[in-house]
Amino acid sequence: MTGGGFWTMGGYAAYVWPAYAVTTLALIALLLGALRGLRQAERELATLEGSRARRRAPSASAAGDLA
Amino acid sequence: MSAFVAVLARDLRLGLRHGADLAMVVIFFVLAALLFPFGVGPEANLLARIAAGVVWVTALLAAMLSLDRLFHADYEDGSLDQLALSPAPLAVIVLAKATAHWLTTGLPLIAVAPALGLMLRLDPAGFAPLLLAMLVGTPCLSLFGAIGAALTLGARRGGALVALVVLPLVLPVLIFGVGAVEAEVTGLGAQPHLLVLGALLAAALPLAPLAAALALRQALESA
Amino acid sequence: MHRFANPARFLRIITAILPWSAGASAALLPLGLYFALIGSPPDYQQGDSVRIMYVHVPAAWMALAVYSVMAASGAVALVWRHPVAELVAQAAAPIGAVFTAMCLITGSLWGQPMWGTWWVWDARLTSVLVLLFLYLGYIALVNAFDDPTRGARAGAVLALVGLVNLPIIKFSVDWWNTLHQPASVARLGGPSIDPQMLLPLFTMAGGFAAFFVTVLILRVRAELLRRKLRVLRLAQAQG
Amino acid sequence: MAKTDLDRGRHKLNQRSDPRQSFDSGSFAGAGLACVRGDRLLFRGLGFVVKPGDALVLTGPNGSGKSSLLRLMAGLLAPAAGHLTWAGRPVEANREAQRGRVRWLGHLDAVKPTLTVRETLALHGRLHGAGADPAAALDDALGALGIGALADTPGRQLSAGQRRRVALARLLVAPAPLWLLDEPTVGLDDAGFAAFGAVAAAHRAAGGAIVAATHSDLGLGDARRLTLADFAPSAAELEAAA
Repeated sequence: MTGGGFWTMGGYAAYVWPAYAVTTLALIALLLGALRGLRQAERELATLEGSRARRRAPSASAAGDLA
Repeated sequence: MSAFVAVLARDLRLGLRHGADLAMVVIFFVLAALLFPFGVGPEANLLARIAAGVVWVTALLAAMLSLDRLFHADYEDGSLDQLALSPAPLAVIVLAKATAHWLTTGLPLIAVAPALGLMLRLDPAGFAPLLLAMLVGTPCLSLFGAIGAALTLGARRGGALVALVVLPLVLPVLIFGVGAVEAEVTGLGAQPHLLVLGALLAAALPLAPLAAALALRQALESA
Repeated sequence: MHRFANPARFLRIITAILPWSAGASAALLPLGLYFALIGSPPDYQQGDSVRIMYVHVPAAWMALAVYSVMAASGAVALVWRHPVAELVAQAAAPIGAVFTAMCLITGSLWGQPMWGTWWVWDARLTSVLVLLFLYLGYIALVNAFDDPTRGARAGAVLALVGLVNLPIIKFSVDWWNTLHQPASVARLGGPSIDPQMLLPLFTMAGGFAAFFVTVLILRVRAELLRRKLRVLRLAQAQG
Repeated sequence: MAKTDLDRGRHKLNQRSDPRQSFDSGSFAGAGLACVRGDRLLFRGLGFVVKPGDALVLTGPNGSGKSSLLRLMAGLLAPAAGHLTWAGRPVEANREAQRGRVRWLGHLDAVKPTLTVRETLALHGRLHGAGADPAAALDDALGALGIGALADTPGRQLSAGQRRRVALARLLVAPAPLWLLDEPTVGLDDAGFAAFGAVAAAHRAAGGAIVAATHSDLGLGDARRLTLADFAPSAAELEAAA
């Protein structure tokens, strides 16, 4: 650390902190975006498979036939 | 070889019968270039400095504008199926179509470029290298354009997409095309730039048709 | 998932990698931040502004590395017609674009105190800018088709063409830059990298790479699920 | 007028289908073929054999993959599984030779508005290397389809049925043993339908083969049928594939 210490970044605070903020925000956005896409796909798949299971349940013989 | 000639002749004939389309590309080229004096002011020194760049950039945009035609009509009316099923390699047919594209758009652009150079007060020493560079550089635009046009066949937003895909790839043509003129005007000689453009063309001539043929096969697979 | 390629094995592999890559990013990124912001000394010329380098340079490395991953997957997809490879390229592109934009923004934030201007047509910044447009063109192309498999396959060709062209673009931008070098700008970089700077640089680069792998795996898994969803919906519609 | 054209064409065709002109071709076969469009499995386990002189008619409801199977046979589409053979040899071994053996009639006519009928067909002849006398072959083809009078008419002035006849004439300009036809008679009037029947019969008599996708009767007489619905995957299979 020179001069002004950690938060002032030796007078370059106005550049260093935004650079790190942009980086951090971009990484977080990437991670959250990926997680949200995954969750959404998992949820839709679960709904679809749930509805299929309900449709199949009454006709067990047909399901056995297909399996 | 005969397939190359046959497709070239047919595309030239088609191009000439749609003469209005060709004229439109040239008019766009002239109009876009002549907007610059209105944008930056008619001061002779300033115009002379940017003349080569303006001619090249607007030529690039005009070429992008005309790429839509390259495969799209043939794709829509089933002709592309017939061409792809001819015994000749698809890359040869792509090369023929790119050649026809250059003859019907690149060449007219080169023909009017000197007039634009005059109006933009291009240094007299710059005319020869500008024309030479365009002669070698615009075929590269047609070849790279063929890849872009083939890739975007059947896409939802064709026109702007081709430009977005192709323009970054043809940046070197622009740089060396303008560089040739600047180097000649400043007394350094245009030759190195022209040689690089020639090398680009030599590499694109065999490779671009192969890539475009690959893209065309994909487009036909999902037709 | 069709074309009779079974993604199950691929899915097993990436699921096994995921905890390691996630763990590595969770360890390396904070460590890199510590080294970059606290654990390393300021540069004798640039002062504390040199700390921007520790995110700027690894982001530039990632911008190139991700594009290479994309092009390699594109090549695999074209040669072996393996749909999972297309999918990897497709999932990597937005991550690469973010790293590229990150590199440009941090570069601009570094340029202002160093060069006195937010943007310089410096050879490196300019080629990264072109790279960003290559990414954007790829993403636009992949998403421009109603049939997602067509988009992915077109993307594979474009990534490959872009990779072949990348050295030519770099070379031409360098040449252009030497012709147009603005005299007033002080040059950065060069051989003056202190060994003390390498530690934060490499830790951060490692963290970025691990983070890329983690997000890539998550995105690929989501895309695989989406394809499965489409197939199941079609199966339902037909059955 | 059309009638005399038709007769003249038939006469010429008969002349041309002497043994010298006949195709000494092997049979075209496919085995274990599967086709995927987008994310959708259209058919699997499909096999067929087409011998010289055969006609195979593909039937099935919309979306069952008739056109896709034709595109697959033509080589415009790669099969997801299975393989195609010509005279026992896989077609991938020599794609260019295979393209030379196939004539394609898609559901689009590939007729340019600004090119005349003659120009359109001449290009096709040159691409496929039409025989010793391309001009005569072209006139024969036009005559056979009853459009001799339209030779110098630009495509934009043609009716839908006339354009279809031009597309059919393409099959004759440069002879090849295998015709792949997608709904060949759509838009044809009675005379056109009869002309198609005549050229198809002549083609088969010369040892050529025809595969056609259709919803209507093509008048191909003893044609065999391939019902694509038989090869459609069950819902359970589709789900298993996911």
